[in-house]
Amino acid sequence: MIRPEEIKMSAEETGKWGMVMDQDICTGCQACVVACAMENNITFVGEEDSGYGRSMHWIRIERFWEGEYPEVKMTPNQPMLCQQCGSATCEPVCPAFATVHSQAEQLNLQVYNRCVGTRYCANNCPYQVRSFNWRDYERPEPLSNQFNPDVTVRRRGVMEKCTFCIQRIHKAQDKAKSEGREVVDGEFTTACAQACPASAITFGRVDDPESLVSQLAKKRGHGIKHLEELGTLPNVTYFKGG
Amino acid sequence: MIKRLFDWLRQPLGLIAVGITLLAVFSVAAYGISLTQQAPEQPVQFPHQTHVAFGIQCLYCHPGAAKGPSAGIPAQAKCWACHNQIAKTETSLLLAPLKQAVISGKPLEWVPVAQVPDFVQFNHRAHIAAGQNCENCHGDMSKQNVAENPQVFNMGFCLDCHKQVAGDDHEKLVKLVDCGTCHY
Amino acid sequence: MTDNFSRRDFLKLAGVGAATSAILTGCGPASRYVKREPYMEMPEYTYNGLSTYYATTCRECAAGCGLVVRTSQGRAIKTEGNANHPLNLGKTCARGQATLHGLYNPDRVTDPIQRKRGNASATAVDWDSATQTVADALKNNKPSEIAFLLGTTSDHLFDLVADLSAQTGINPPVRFGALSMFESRATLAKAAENLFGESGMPFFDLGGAQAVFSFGANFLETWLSPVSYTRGFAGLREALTKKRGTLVQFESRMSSTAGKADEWIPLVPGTEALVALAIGRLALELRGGPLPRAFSDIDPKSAASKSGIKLETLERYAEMFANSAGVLAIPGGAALGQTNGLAVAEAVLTLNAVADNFGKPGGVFFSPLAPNQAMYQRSASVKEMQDFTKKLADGKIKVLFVHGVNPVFELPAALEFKKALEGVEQVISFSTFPDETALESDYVFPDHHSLESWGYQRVATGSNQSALSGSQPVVSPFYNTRATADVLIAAAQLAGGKFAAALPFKDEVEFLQSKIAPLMSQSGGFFSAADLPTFMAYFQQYGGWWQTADSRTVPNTADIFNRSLKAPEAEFAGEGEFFFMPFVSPTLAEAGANKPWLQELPDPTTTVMWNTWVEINPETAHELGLEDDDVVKIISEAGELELPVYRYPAIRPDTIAIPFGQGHTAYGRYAEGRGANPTDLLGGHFNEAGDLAFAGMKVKIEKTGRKQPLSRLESLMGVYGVGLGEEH
Amino acid sequence: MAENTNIVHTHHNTEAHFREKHLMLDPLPRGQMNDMVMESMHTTSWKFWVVFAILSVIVAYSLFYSWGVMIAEGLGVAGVNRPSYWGIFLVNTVFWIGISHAGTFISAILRVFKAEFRRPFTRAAELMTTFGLVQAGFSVFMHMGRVWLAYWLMPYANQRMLWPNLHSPLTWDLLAITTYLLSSTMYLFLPLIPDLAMARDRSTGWRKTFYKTLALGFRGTEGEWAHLRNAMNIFAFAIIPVMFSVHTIVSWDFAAATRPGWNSSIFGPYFVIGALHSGMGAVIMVLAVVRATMKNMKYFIRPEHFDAIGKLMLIISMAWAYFFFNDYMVQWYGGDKWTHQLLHFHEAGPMGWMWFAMLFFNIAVPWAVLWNQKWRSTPWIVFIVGFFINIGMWFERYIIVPISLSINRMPFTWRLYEPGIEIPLGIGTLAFFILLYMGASKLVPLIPVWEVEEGQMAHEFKKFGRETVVSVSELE
Repeated sequence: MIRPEEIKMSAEETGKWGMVMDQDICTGCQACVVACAMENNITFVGEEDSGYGRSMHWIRIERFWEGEYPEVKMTPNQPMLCQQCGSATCEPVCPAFATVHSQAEQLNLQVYNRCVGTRYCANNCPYQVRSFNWRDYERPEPLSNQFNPDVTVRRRGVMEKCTFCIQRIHKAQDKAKSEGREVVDGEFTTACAQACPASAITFGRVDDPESLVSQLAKKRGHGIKHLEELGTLPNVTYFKGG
Repeated sequence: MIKRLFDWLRQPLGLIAVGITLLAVFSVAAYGISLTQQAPEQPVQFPHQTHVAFGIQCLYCHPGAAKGPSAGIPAQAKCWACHNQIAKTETSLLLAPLKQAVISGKPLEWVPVAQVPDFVQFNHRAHIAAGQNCENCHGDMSKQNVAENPQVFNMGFCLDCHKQVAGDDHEKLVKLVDCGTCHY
Repeated sequence: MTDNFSRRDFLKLAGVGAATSAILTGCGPASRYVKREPYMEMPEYTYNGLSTYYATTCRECAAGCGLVVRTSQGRAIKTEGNANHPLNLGKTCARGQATLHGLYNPDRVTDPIQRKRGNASATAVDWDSATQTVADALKNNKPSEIAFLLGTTSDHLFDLVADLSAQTGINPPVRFGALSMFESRATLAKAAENLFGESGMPFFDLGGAQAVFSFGANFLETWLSPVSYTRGFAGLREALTKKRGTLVQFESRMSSTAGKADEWIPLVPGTEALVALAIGRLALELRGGPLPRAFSDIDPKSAASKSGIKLETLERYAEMFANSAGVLAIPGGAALGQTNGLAVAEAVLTLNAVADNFGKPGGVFFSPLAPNQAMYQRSASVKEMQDFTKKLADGKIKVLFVHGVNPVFELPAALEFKKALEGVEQVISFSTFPDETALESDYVFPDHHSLESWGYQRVATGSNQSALSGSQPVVSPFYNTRATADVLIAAAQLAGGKFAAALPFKDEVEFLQSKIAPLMSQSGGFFSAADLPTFMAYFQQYGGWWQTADSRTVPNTADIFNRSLKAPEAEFAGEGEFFFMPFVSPTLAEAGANKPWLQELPDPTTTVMWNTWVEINPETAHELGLEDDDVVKIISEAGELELPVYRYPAIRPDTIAIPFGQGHTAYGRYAEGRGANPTDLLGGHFNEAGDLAFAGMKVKIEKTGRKQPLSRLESLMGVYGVGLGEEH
Repeated sequence: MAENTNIVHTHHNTEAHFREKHLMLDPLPRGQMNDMVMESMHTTSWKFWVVFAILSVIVAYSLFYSWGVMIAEGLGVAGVNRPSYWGIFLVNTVFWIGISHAGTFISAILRVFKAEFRRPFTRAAELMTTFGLVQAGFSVFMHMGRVWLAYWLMPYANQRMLWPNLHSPLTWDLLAITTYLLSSTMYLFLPLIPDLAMARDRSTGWRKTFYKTLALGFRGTEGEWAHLRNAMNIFAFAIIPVMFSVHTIVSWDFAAATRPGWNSSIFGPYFVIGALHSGMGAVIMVLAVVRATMKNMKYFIRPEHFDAIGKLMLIISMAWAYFFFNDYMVQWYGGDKWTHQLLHFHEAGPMGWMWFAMLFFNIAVPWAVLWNQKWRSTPWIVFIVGFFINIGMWFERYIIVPISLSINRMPFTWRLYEPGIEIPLGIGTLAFFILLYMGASKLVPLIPVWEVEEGQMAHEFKKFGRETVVSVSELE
């Protein structure tokens, strides 16, 4: 009989990069969503497609309703993005190894150029955070001048998702290496965390007990990891607060 | 009528004619496709050889290689700094486009030689810092006139070297063959 | 100094390279046709492939947040918050992030143009003749016949025009912005003046508070300075260092702010003053002692019944005011945008006196004035705009210059601004974008986009520190545009005489320096320098100048309890059974609709994208036989609109709400012909402070029988259970 | 030669009556039978060409042009979205693989069990397998976002250290379907050889060349027959596990995913039986059409065959109902809240009608009709039943794929699926299937004449006193 702790131990990942979401202070202002789109060259899809579940947001803010008027309440805003699972369900199902686990960074990679577009990963993602390039969405000149040269521009038929701003991770590591030091906690952060006016998103090393994410997680007590019961070992912790 | 045509085509001469026609169509198509794959000509037949022979270091003109992802093409001002002191600049046919560009203030349009696809995030700095020399990838410029790639920069080329460099160091190998190291 | 700028020539190059080929080919193989243009002269701090960062100021609203823009090879790639900036501390809102979609918008005005008013096609003119046109307009008209209508951003341009007007006698510049209309800034300022004897922008210290009672102030979305108030809200909730603070929101429709509140009180519109006074009286009664004059007239019981709030609830709140520290009451937004708005503002501000929080952590302050500001200035109230519009209509103005504002779109339909323009001989717009007002102008002399511009913005509120936020170009102008300040300076020189004397500058940068130079002698600054070039360099590098010390002031509340406070009934204009509640779309606001990524942003409360909707309580919708996406006609006394229904669970059954932000008839491909503009329903009714009673209307609803599906991010099935079938 | 003797009680049946009823007891001279088959191949009415032309246009537009549009524009022209990332493409893939199952089932299983009624229609069924798989291939390739890179799913040597992911059910699927396509094509071809040789000997012109090439020089010597029998036996036995595995693996595409409603251990057999259900329905439809439209076919395909297949269909329908109930029961009883939500959505959601229609078509219709021998022997009735079953089974796949995908563990993303270009594309595959079949009916003998002849040789009447009995000889 294997006990759950053992499963966790035997799963190869303890996580490296992680995020803490403070739902109590998330105001749902959508700054993270645009910041992410601008940083990662995410395309907009227009009214019809966005209303048909084809919007490409890598991060979305979920809110539900509780109760009936006048006792109605908005549930705490829940920013939902790729949870960078330690044992991701998207990874094994890709026939082309286009979504693979990065051994070096402990992230779920999406290798755009290897993707053939079977969309199995998206079906199998319990968080439904993958977006597919349904078309070559037009970004007329000169809008394309804004593209971030560090991030590949995707075309039709390719799956994409939140990368935890891996380009920023690489850049910070490269910089640190060129200066002969380690990356310092807080030296860089993801686009969403950087923009968040309420500082509801914190990003950092979860394997470093001294980092801000680890400290926050410790201080706030038990956070929720969504759908943890599936054994996905997500690396994003949510605090409902209140 | 058509039957006669078919009959004619069936005889050896006809078969040869058909063959030649097919070959011609195929060649034209192949040539057309190959045209799309050919790089345009460089605006200046830049002699790397000569510059290297003068003892100019690669990093003098391409300093970005040591600092960041892109090695860069030197600004025209950099070319001109030396060339306006060289008498030959006035007369050389080869250098006319440079002179023209400097006078008109229009940049020369160089054609990139060493290219990786845009889904590859390549960083020169890391490679130079790891002790790689320019010629390991770009070939010996002291023997080249107009730069040409000594090899195709495909994933096999990258990986071969990465694996070799990593050797038995598992941690290094993990980093160097990780998809996310180059593709994001 | 503009020479200086062109000498940087960081933009001479087309930053082609791998990035552009990435754009062209996407994930496909790299094209073999890529060409690379080198810099003519490499700026010394630039390396290919490495980014350069420039500090500047966001102009998407008037708050004045500091930005740091990442540029790569002459292209602006990403806006980030300026971490040093005292207002936003490195953070940005969605609109600030999307400012690049304005810069690289495919529908900018690319050249100075001349057009027949209302005609989309136009002929390009060159800048020399454009400058001549402006010079002629200045020279050939009487000063009293020249007017400037400016927006709420670009304080330096306002200063320039104000100087020009002061010295030449042309009409003082009028400033307006739809946001300030929906914020009811004039009312807030007037109330402060009435109560404290001093005009100014109150500062509400959310972060230090333990309990916040907000009467209509939607400070998490658009009110005054959303980024800094969001930070304040996070401080209120910060449970690590102190007890988690509570937020109570009084408003008829649940905004994002109300959604985050612990208690949302959908009170009867117009009864905010009653409620505030009732809470105050109950609190004072709990404390004992004599009842001051301000609270002597109010009857809590009748206030409770009129507002539809239980008396026990009011008593509970009163207890918080009476017994705990750090209780804060904020008036704002729709609560003030009613005929009794001034009374509401005064009542709520006075409630803070009950909590005795003035000048204390979690209390009310006056926002510090910006370093180069002598007194508090506010933009025009709609009443003042009505007077201005009347002047235009009566032909008293021969030349109208418009910059930074889009009055045809933003002003209430009842003011008939577009019609008033017919009374003006010459309308010259400096708009960067082909907006509705530019369409109704004779000339459009496009200004640079804010990221291509010099300037400064005074931080009006939201920061403890007195701050002047600086702008500098982060990229060279993409099109044949010219800074309006430069155009005016050049035109003034051409016009000669007093005009030339009023603006004796070489260019915009010299003017800026003249305005910034006095700061060098001020102490307590974030940096100082002995000479102007060094000071300017720092100013550009850090994105402005601010004092390090807390320079908020404490309002004089000596007399506050001795005023007689009334709570007049709010009047509602028009016939109809529904209160009308227009609110500003937090993602689009007045000028965001042309940015495609803002269009694609789900509205924080409804998750609707790319469109306008009307929010109706599901019960009401059921009674009216309305479903989601049914198009209804909303009829007010001033006009009518057709909109699809959004059954919004958190709105009073007798209220409907429409977001402001869409409904453009011009303004580029992403904005044009999309949604509807609620200002088309707004009449011309004002409160005592001259602010528009935008929430003081009643409207009718008619079915049209048509359907128009709204694009929502949320799932109707998953969130509302629509179409999931009967429950087990 | 061992002898099986079946005693048939002949109260009022005469020998003539037997002959009329049973093909095996109604032998014709070999030459005549061969000629009849050749004639059925050669006799082509103008109606055939009209239908052929219409179908060709449909295929050209609906399949190839539409697909071209989709490749150029992206999958946005289809109805797939978040969360229904898979749509009718996968429905059609499973459907066509299902159709292809009956061919093998009828041919191989009945051959192994020596069921005599199989003889005239094994070929017709096997052709369905191959052509059905072709459509399945089309459907699955259409589904891919970047179909021009489909070869990446094949293991081939490269210097990038990259192989297909053997952990992915899609890779298993690809391998299984490829294996099945190859083996079923071989299994179609082997029994075809003697008939091709027969056709070769009776043809002229290009047809002669065609058959000559394909017949591989078969002359009918004792040795050739022995080898052929051996090969056919091996294939008949080997292809049965392949067939079962293929649809089981197809089911794993769903069952191996961590989705409510999909993650079910009974999906393997449930899919296999579902495949047989629709496949049998398709076989009976094809037989009814072939019998009605092609010359001389009323001799070869008789009500007894519809009767026999009808019985099989009834049994399979019952088996399907059993598996359906089993799957439903376990999920309903033991499932989590998401599974419950999904099951509820199946029945009461906006597409609930489809769920009930599926049960009606798959269970109620066959059970109500096929118990009656007279009805199940009537070609047009069983044609309709087969048609209904195919609709029902298509619905079943539609419920499993896009409808089940609408519900997941993130209610914020639930959304319905509305097909777009999938509809013309789906019609295109259907038209292409029919087109291929029509083409084949003119090129290869639809009736395996040698098998019929072999069967007829084995059957004979015997008299036990006044009783007429039929005896069947064991041929091998």
